[in-house]
Amino acid sequence: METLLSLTPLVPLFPLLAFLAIVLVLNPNKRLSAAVAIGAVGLSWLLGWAIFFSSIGAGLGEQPFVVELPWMPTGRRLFVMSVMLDPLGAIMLFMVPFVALLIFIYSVGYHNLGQPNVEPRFSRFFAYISLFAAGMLALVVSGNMLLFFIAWEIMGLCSYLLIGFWFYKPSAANAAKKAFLTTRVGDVLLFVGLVLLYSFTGSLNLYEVLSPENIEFMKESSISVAGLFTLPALPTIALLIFGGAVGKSAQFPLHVWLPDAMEGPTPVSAMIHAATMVAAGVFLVARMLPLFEPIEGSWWLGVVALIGAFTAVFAASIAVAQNDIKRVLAYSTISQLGYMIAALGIGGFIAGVFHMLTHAFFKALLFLGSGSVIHGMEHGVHHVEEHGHGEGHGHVDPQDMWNMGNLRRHMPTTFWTYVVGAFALAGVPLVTAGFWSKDEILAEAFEKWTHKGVVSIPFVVWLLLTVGAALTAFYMGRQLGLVFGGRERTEAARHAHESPRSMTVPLMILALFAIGFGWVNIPKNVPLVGNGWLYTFLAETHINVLHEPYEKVPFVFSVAAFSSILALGGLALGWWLYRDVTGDATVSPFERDPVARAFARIPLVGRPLWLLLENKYYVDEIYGVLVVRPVLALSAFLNSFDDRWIIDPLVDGVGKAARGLSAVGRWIDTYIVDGIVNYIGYILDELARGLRLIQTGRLPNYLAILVAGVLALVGLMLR
Amino acid sequence: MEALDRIFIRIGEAFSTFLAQYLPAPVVTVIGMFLSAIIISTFAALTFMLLTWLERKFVGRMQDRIGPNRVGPFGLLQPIADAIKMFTKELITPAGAHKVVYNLAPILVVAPSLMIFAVIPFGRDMVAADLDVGVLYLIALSSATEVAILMAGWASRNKFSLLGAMRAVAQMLSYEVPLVLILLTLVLMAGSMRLTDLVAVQGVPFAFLQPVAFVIFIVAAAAELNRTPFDIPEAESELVAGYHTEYGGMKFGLFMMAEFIAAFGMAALVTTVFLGGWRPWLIPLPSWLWFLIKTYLVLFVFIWFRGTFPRLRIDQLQAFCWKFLVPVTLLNVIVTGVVVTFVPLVRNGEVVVRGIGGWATVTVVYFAVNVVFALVVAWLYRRPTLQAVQQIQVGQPAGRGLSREVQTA
Amino acid sequence: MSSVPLSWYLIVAALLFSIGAYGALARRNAIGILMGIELMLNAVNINLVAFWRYIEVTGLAGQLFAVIVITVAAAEAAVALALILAIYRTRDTVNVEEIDLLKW
Amino acid sequence: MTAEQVVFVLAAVVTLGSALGMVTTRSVFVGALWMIAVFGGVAALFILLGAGFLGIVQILVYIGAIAVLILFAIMLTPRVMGDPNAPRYNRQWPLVAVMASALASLLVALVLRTDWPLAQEGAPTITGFAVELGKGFMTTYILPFEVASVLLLVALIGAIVIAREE
Repeated sequence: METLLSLTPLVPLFPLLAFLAIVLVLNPNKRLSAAVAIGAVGLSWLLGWAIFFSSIGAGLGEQPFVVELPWMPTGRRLFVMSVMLDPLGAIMLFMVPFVALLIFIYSVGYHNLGQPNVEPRFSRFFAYISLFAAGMLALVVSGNMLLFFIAWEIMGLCSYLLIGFWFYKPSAANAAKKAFLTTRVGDVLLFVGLVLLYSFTGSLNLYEVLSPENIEFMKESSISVAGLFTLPALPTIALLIFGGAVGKSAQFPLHVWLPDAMEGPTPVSAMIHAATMVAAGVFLVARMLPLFEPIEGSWWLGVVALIGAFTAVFAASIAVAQNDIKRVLAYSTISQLGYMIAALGIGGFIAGVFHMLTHAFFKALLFLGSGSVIHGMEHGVHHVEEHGHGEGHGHVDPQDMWNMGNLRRHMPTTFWTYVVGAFALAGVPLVTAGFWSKDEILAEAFEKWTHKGVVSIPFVVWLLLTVGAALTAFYMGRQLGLVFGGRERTEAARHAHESPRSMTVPLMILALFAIGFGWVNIPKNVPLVGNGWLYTFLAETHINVLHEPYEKVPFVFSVAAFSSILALGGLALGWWLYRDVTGDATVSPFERDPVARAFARIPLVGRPLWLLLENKYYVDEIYGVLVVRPVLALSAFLNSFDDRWIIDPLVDGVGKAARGLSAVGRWIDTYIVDGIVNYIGYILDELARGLRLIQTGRLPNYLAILVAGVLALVGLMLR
Repeated sequence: MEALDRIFIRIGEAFSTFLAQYLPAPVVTVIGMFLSAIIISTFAALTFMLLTWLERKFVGRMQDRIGPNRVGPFGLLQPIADAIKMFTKELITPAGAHKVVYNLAPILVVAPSLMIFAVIPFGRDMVAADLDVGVLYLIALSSATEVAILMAGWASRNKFSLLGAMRAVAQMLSYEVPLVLILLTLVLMAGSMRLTDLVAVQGVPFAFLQPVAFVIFIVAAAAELNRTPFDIPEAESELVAGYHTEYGGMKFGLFMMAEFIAAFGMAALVTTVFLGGWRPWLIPLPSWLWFLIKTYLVLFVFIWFRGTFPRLRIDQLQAFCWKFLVPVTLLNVIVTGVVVTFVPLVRNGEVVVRGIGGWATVTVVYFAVNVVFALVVAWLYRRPTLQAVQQIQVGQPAGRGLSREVQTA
Repeated sequence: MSSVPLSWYLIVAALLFSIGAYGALARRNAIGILMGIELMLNAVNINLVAFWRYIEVTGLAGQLFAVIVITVAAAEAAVALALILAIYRTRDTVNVEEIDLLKW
Repeated sequence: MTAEQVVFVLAAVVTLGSALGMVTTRSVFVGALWMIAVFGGVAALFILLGAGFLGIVQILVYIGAIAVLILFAIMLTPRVMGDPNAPRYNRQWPLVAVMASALASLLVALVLRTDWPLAQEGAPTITGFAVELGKGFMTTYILPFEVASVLLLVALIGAIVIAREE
């Protein structure tokens, strides 16, 4: 068993090798690169599950399995890199590779390998997603925050590459840049947090950093910011790290990039922007549990919870007014992430993690479903353009829900799997996984709220989350109605047809998990099926890290009932309102959309209110005004300032000085150096001419000189 | 016999003791020196006169004629007649000649010849100046005569005399080398350059120990003296009378005297070095008598040469010396050096060889080595000598044949 | 000790040396110069032997050095004369002033 | 004035006189003869100094070999010598004369001024020195002896090669 665990560092390695293989060697051969990518992820999936199942009994909670690697000498201490596996990591190892594998298989069909219009950059796509898989898995198994941060960055890079996969589309390119920059803001905050953490604790290994002594030490100590003012250490570090999570999991201030990230191919959105990457933020907060420990003084937990709750409601409200099928799902993801963050904020650590896992499954299902819908719609659009018997008024957007309708007849499997996903998301009671996980969070909030009283944060969180739940159910119902209900509103919809088996099979498997996975953690006090296995499994990390048992929240029948009523009501309302609505994409929303009509009826403020929702509260525009324009102006100014006042004059000046110096050098060289050399030559020449006279050729002269020499010598001796 | 042997010594001593009564010691020694010098020079003059006679008598007899017999019994007074003729002749100096050098030359030629006798041990304890470098002194004197000859040749301002002088000096210079080398071998064996030591060492005359060296020495001595086989300078047919053509009267006489005294000196050297000097051979005659007998024997050989050998050409002469004598004598030095180290005659001053047996073995060893050496040399030079002989018959200069052959050999 | 003091010998040698030097320098005939040089070498020999005789009789160095000087003089004379003859043969003159090709 | 001093003065006069004679004679041949006289005088000085062996070597080598060689050389180069009235000195002889005499006076002054470390032992033994010299050559001074022999060989070969008529 020990040896199996020791293989954890290998898990991220296979996709990485696949990435390298594809990039370096297999690029031209599309089929082979796909096979290699899928094989690699399959391997890590098998290894992941093997590790997960073997870790169940291993009691990793108290003593997480650690593989250390002395990596880099830093000053006196040696920086140790490590790989850690604890129950949280193990459960993630169960979910992440499995979802990745399904999405890999799905994307083979999505990019229609083997059909006429196969994606030209097919193998590159697989290389990117393999790299992403490697990054995510590395993040999961990393024990050292630096390795965590490296994996974090790799995922950021992959999201940029994959969003901008169709880089020839300007919108895709801009979306990729936007995604990268906004997440980058979050990353900077995270990085500062880590640096501070390192400075305080001297190491970045989780099992060392988060020890109680360090927490106590951080609690007392404070950070002086450039000598101006001091900040309490623990809160600043926690909030900075939470900032990274906000950036990556697209919470309220930094959520703008996720909807635009929909420009990328659907499998990408499914994997990155639904299941794995966005979950990383939540995973980070879960990992740094001691920082977010719900002890009495921790006010910053409230901040976390509020942000999470507010994002949930905020995103849900926008999702209601969206027309693009993928954007609805994007905003729903943001709101669900808000749920998780809120759960963690109010101390519901296991509830948050549970919701993250279940959400990964059904959100991946929904995205893949929407992908197959869009795929079908594209066939329909091509069909219409080639045979030319449609109305022919402009290009029909395959992603706009208003162009669809009655697709349940054309795509039955997609329809049914999509329904399962929608029900799980909405939280249809008892059956779906979504119900159990969302209910947990609501129960947590409710239970905390009942303790602390109405005016407390949990109450606000609970209230927002329940409103959010209602809105979620409504927009899912709306989506079902628009896409699958009623009659085909456009010719293209009439010609849409089912996706190939390679796409539908993963949908079915995910559907199974969307339902089945919930049962894993039915609370104990539910009769006959209650087991709470996940509680026991994850509670060990809680004990090990916080060193006090995690009080299990019992199943509250009233809360569950109330939330299920809301879910079913919302779904029914949405389906009923949008089932037989008419008017395709070209009609203005106020004619075609019943809710829009309802808003319009509200005097004066109604119409702008709907437009506000539809345009995402104009957040992008606000940022554009507040952030982008000033920065551009500043750079323009600096550029001109540099050119005219500092750089050019400086450079020119140096140039002139150099030329002047060289002129002086030349003068010295010609007159002094050459002069001296020539003069010496001249002297030697004259000397030689003089000396030549001695060589008369006559022997007597030489002898005379000889004797003269002797004479001189003798004279010398005499003196 | 002893009395007779030491007769001259006793006379000398008596005379000096007589003088000692009247004059202080140093003066006596000086006078003693002068006296011995005078005695030796008169003895030399006498031998000169005897030799001229002997030579003309013997050569005559060899050429089947009687030789001088008119003046006195058997022509014995002939030398005196010549002497008178010499003195009465007018002393003339050629116009072009360099007066000083011309007149100085004859004196300088005679002086060295006379000085030779200072070193030669005539008999037991009868030696004028027993120099430890006796042999070297002799060689030095022989080289001194060359200068005088050059002076004579040059001063007489006569092409023939100049050429004659140069040839004579060239010849003497060349043959001096083998002479010195042979004397070196003998000094090697005797371990000292003092002539008395050489005589003392010769239990067996070196002639028997070094036969090859003895023969070569005699030939080289003949060349050194410009006598017969090598008497090109006075070659009447070519150079009239060589370097002393311009000289007449007593100057010419001096030249003749120098020549004969040098001959006698060389003979004396041969006897002291090769024939055991004054050491008696079996018959116990007085030491100085044995010395004279041996010297005159050697002189007879020289005269014999004059009587029988034809004259050599200058290039044959030089070739013979440089290509045959010098290499052979050099090898002889080396061979003797080796033999002396193994069979030493003298170890730091004392004669090592004891009794008849000792000397017998020594003689046998040296003689054997020498003979083998001679055979080897003969074998080495067989082809060049054959060629040289043919050339001589054909009339080409011997030198060229020999040189090419030696190079290729 | 011999009655003749050392300095006399040295004086004679010095004079001989100077005369030799003059002979070497003044003569026009190459052989004349050579003879001058021989004279100077002889003067050196006198000094050497004088030093041997008056300063270090027991040692050998003085006389031995003189012998070496003599041999060197002989070798030098031989080579010099060979050169002079060769020059004479090619340029028909022994007059030093005419043998002056080695000049600027 | 002891006998020895008399002889010394005699020899010195002979040497210096003939040296002057050598320098002043018009014809080189006579100069050569004067040189021989100088060699004789020097030999006498050697013998006076007790170096008998060296004196004889001096005679043998200088007079016997070098002087003869010089005489030969002079005779082999007759043409220049021919005209006795050719000026025997080059142009610079007055300057050189001054220099030579200056040299002489300086050397003599030097000789008189330095006090030579005279040895105190008795007169050297004239006889037997050749043996020590020979031993010396063969033992302690073997190197100079070998070098001198090599020098002679080289000089011999060199002279022959240079002077050989093709």
